Amino acid sequence: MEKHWLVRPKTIRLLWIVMLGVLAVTVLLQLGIEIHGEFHIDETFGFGAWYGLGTCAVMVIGAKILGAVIKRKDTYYD
Amino acid sequence: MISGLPPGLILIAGAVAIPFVGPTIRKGLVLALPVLTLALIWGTGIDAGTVWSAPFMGYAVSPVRYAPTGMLFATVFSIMAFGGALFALRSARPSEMAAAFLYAGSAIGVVFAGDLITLFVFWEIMAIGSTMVVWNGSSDAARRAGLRYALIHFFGGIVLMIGLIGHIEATGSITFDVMQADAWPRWLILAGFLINAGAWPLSSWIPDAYPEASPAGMVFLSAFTTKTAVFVLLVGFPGTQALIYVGLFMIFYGIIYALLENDMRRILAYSIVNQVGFMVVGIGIGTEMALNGAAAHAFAHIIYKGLLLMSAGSVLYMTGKRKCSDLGGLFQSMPITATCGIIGALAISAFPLTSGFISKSMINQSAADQHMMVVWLLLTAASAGVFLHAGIKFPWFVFFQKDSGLRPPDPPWNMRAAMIFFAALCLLIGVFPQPLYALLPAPVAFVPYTGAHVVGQLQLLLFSGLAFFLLLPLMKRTLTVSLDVDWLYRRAAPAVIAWIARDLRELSDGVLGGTRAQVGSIIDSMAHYHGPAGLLARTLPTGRTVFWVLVILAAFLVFNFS
Amino acid sequence: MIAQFPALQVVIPLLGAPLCIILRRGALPWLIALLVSWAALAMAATLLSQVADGEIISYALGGWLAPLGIEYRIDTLNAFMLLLVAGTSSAVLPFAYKSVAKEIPQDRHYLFYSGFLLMLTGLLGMAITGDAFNVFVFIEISSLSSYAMIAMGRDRRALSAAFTYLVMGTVGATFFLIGVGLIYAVTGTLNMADLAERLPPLYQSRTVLAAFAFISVGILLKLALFPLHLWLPNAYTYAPSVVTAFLAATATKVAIYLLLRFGYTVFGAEFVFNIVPASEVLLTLALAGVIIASFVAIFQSDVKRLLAYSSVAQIGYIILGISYANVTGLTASIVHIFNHAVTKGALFLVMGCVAYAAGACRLESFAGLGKRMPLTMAAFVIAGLSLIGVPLTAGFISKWYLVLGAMEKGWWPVAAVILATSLLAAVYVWRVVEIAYFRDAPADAPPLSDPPLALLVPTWVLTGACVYFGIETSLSLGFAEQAAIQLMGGG
Amino acid sequence: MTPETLMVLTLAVPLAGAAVISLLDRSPNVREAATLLTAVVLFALNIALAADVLAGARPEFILADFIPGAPILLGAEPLGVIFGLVASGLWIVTSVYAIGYMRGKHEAKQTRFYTFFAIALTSTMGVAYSGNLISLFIFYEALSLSTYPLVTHHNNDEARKGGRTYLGVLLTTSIGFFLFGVLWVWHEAGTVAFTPGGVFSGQTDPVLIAALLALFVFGIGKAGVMPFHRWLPAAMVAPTPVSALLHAVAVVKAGVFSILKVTVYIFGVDFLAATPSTGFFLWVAAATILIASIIALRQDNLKRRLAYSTVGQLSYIVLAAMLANSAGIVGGALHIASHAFGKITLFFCAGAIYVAANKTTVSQLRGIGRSMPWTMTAFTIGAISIIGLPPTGGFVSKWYILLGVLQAEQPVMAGVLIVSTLLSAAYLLPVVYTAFFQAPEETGPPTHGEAPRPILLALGASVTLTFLMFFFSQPIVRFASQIVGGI
Repeated sequence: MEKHWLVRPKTIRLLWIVMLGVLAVTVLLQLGIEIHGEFHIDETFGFGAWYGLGTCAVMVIGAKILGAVIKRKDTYYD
Repeated sequence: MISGLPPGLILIAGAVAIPFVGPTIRKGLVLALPVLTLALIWGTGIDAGTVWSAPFMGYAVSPVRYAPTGMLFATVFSIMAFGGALFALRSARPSEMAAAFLYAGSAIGVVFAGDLITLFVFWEIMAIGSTMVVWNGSSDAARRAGLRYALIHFFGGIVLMIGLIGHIEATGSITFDVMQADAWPRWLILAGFLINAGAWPLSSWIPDAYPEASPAGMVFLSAFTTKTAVFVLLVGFPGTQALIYVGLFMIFYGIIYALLENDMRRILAYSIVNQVGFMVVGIGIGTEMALNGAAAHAFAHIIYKGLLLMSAGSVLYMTGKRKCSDLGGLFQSMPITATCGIIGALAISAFPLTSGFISKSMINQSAADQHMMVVWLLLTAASAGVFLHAGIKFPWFVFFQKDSGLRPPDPPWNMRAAMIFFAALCLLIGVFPQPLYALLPAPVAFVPYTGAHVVGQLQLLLFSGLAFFLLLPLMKRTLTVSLDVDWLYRRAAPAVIAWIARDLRELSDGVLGGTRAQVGSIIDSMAHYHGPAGLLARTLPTGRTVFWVLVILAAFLVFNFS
Repeated sequence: MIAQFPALQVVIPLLGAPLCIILRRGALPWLIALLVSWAALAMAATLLSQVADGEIISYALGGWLAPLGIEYRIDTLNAFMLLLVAGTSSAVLPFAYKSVAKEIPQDRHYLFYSGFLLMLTGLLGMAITGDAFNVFVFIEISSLSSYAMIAMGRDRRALSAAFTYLVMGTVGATFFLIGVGLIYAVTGTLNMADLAERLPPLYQSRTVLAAFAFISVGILLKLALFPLHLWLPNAYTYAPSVVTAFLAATATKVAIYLLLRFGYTVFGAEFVFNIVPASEVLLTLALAGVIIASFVAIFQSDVKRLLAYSSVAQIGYIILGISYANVTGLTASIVHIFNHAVTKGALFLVMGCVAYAAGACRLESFAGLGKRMPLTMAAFVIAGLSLIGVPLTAGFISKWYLVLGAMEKGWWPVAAVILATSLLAAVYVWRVVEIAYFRDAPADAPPLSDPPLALLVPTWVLTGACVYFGIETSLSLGFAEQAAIQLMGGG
Repeated sequence: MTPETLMVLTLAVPLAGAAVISLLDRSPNVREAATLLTAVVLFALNIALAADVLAGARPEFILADFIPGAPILLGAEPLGVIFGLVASGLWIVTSVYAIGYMRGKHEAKQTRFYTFFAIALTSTMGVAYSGNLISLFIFYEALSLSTYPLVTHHNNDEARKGGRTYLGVLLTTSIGFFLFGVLWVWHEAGTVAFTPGGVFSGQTDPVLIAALLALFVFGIGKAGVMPFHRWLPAAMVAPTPVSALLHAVAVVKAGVFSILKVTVYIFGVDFLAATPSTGFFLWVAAATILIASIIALRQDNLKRRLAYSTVGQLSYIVLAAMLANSAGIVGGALHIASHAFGKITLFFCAGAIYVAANKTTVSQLRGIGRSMPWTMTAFTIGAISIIGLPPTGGFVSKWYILLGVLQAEQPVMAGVLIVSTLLSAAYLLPVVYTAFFQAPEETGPPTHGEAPRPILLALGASVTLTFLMFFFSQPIVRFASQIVGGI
């Protein structure tokens, strides 16, 4: 049986490409639209992009570290 | 006459009636009553103010007060009751439906309460109703989680009660109005409110109990308790700075724990904490815009979280599975569920054109307006984190990820209808925010759709998405739970009580004069001397008796002559 | 006529005794005894009403005036005791008819009633006379007759019990006589009122001190204060039911009266409590008696014996009140003399009923009696509650004043002991109640039912009195208080 | 009728009722009708008396002048009226219930049962309308004794043991301590009259007052203050109507009522407030609350669980009394009523389950809510009241007790009430859950149905009272406030 078109590797490759394109566009749009921030940091170029990427990485890694301490088997309380 | 009725009573009366009517009437009833409630909220022509008051327990209570914030919350609660009832129409047992209506009705009772006592009364009934909803999960886990849930809420309730008594005693007034957290009664009130809001450290009841409810049950649960807490904080403690920190903690707590979680509905439960955190921060900031934002976010949140849980509930209902590690690839056979779930996910992530975008932005913007840079940066990071833990994680692991081999169809019509209804609401509010803005307590001057805002938000969210997929290997699902404060009452407290109870038995035996053996030996020794053959009861020979008489006489004489 | 009542009070029973022997046929002796007793009761009541306002009747026996002749002197206490003795015998005698018929061979009935009347004579005489030597005479009359009465018990051990009592009683009476002789030697009078006047100057005299010692020990032996009680349990246990009831209610009580009379009137409170450490001695012995006898009672397996030990304990209470040497304590003692007589009388009549129906009073023979003899056991429960001192019963009134007196004295531990030993009473009473109501009779037990009305009615009269005197106290408490005040010299 | 007549009739009517009932062994229907009639008349008398007392009447009547200066005296005031109303009102309900229960269980000796029930109610009325301390003591003892035949109704070995503990503890405490206290008060103050403001004005020896307090708090063993609580679980051998009316209402409430009465009319609230030793008794009450609740948590036998719950709840009232302020007294008085309504419902349910399904332990109750929905719904409402949640009477009384705690500035006691609330939820809610949300063990058609009608009727009445006490809290609170001269 043939796989759903969405899960075919070919589609996924395509999706990655489209996604990277969209990412590029959103950053580049800032060239045309000026962002007036309240603080200086939020007016830096591509602030949303790098800040989002960075903080997400920190959160995921932080969670991973915390998880090493607080994770228990899911039958722990039974 | 009817206009003085507390609107919550309609649903509560429904709750009482539901067990006694046949299935057809019941279905009609549960769909009609929320609509009737809406009519009572908006159709009486009362704009603002207390409608009537009555003597109660030595005070004059006023159970019905029309005020913009309350009407906003009551409105969304009614919508939620309708959507939830529609979703639950075929699956819920009468007892569950009754509990849910009791729950929803008392939540509306809280937001219409004109005084602290009425508020508290409905507050506690809400706890009872919601506990019953959890218990209708009907598993052993639901029983225990429900009991823990009840205990936490009764704890919060009595803390609140003590605070209220202290407050009423100090001020002599039972009016529910803005308070300053400046003395212990108000601190206790605040603590009581925050416990229901799911603030840390007593937050784990949300992920503990909610996911044990039935698929439909959790849809109800997600809406009322935490949001009534938001309502009372909004009215009672706007601008209380501590709430900013409490809120921020909730936000990141929700994100981190959701990231570690495997159970799809527990992920969404943690995300409730996270979302309520945003509202609490807004209340803490306390400007008109922030408060508007908090109220609007509560409104939007109820809809999209309901939607997400309907989606997750549909999956659970159709597959019986709730762990991400067991799910995946369901988009193929459950397209409507998946689509609606994704819309909900986008809304919670505050994607442009969804309801979350227009509400959460207000909170963020008000932080910026107040030049709270750290708060703003954290909120922004949190927005990214929301997309990470709920916006992508939930749909990805449930509907895509890997092929679990499950091919369940979409759920029955009423569930689909409920999801579509809520998905439409998410989008409608996102595209036409004006009606919602009109409901807000203060006039709104905020324009969400500016180019800069849209572009900034898109950057943030899309790159979060990138981070998600890049870091996917780090987020492999494991069959685990995460320890939380609830360890204290799930593991430590029972052990302590068992220990005390064991020692108590010994203690109480001891109090009664020792163990049975000790009592027995005392009685034996008594019997030795006093028993029929004992020294003190024996029949002595006459001579010996006379001897004793003489001893006494001699003693008497010696006494007398000395 | 009424003026001669003091003499008739004693003379009529005394004459009744030989009459019983003469008219020994059938029920006649019983009828004589009953009529005599009722007449004595009527006279006692009349006398009591005469002294009710605090007046004192002096009656010279045979016309010889005191101090030469024998004087009968009647104040509130005397009259109260007369009423108690005559009242008890009047309540007990109706019971005797059937009970004696069952317990004593027909051919000895006339002896029984004759002895009974002698006993009555002795006790009434002890209570009424104002002459110290005359007291001795009456002691002997009552003692000798009671030895004989006890010996009539069905059990062979009744003989040895009577013998022990005889020996002890004789020792006591002898001691008493020695004491009386000693004070006669120093004062030259036997009239109590005169003694009371002549003794105070002689308080430091060794003779008086010795006399006091002999008299007290003699009386204490008669009233069975611990540890001089050793004759009592067997005597009470093996005597015929009627005798036990009568003796328990009156004999020791009259002895206590003597203690009061000699202590307060003859020697004087000043001597007894200030010169001689009587208070301390009595307190110690009374407390020991109350505690030990109560415990002993708990472990008894014969209910009659159990009640006998309970009597020892109750005598301890009475002596305890005397040892306080204050009006409250004295009131408590006197009212307890009365209340305990009523209570114990009722209980021993219940024993009589049980003995009549079941033949024995052992604990195990009570099994199932709650169902089989409901009226009898109900009487036991009520009288038992009075023994414990539960409110609305006579026992409560005594306990109330007893504790109050201890508190006035500042003797808190004593107050605590009184209340605590009430609980011991609860234990021994309830042991019987539990067996009667919760243990089923053995399957082979013969069928039993409540005894005939002739037994039940007297039992219930006394039982009713337990309750009546717990609620309506003007008689018991009123006279007791008045007597106490008189004794303390306040009126 | 004058208030005095009414007051005397409250004792005379049940006593006469007892006499009549005892003669009706042959015709059970007439006998039960007599019980019901007596109960209804008694309640009506209490209501009439309550109206007079509310209007300010304070009738007194001397029954017997048995100890000069300390007569057996009847007297009515608001606290007594509340107790009288609660006990007599619930007697009607319990009588209805008892008809269903005793017949459903085919109990033996029903005539004796109803007779002693009426006598117990006479004693209860005597406690409620005692005009002085000695009368209170007398009727208190009468209540102990008249309930003994009810506790030991089954006449077997178990009943004997239970009865022994019952009477043993109650007599020991009452004669050993309570009577001692009464005598001491008489000795010290020269009066045993109930006096607003207390009888100790001018008495300043704190040791004396502490000792007296100890004698009353521990001596009134019916209040179940630890370590003198064992009689209450022991009394559970009795038939359930007895447990319900006597050991949730009349007997135990006679205990806490006495403590309240002594607090208000012997010590005096203000006087006690200045007495440091009340702190100690707060701790004793607190310890009782917590320990009893923890023990209740671990009882599988439903009636025992309820009994220990009662022990804990009684100490709420003891605690409230020891707060020595008006809100505490009002709270305590209200709790007498609210706990009575709640707990009697729970006991009724336990009995209903026993009659209909012959089940006694919590673990046997799986899924019983399906066959006995009415009973278990009533249980749920009763439980809510005991926990102290709206909309039930338990909330109203807890509110005032907490108010008293706050006025007395006793934060630790507030903490105790918090923990106790949680514990009471923890031992009651599992019953609700087990009944409604666990599947029955046995499959197949249900072997039993609902409880008999009279039982359901009684349940409906007691549940209604629980709600009424909430919704009509205003007049009740006002009446209770009269005890302390209004608040």
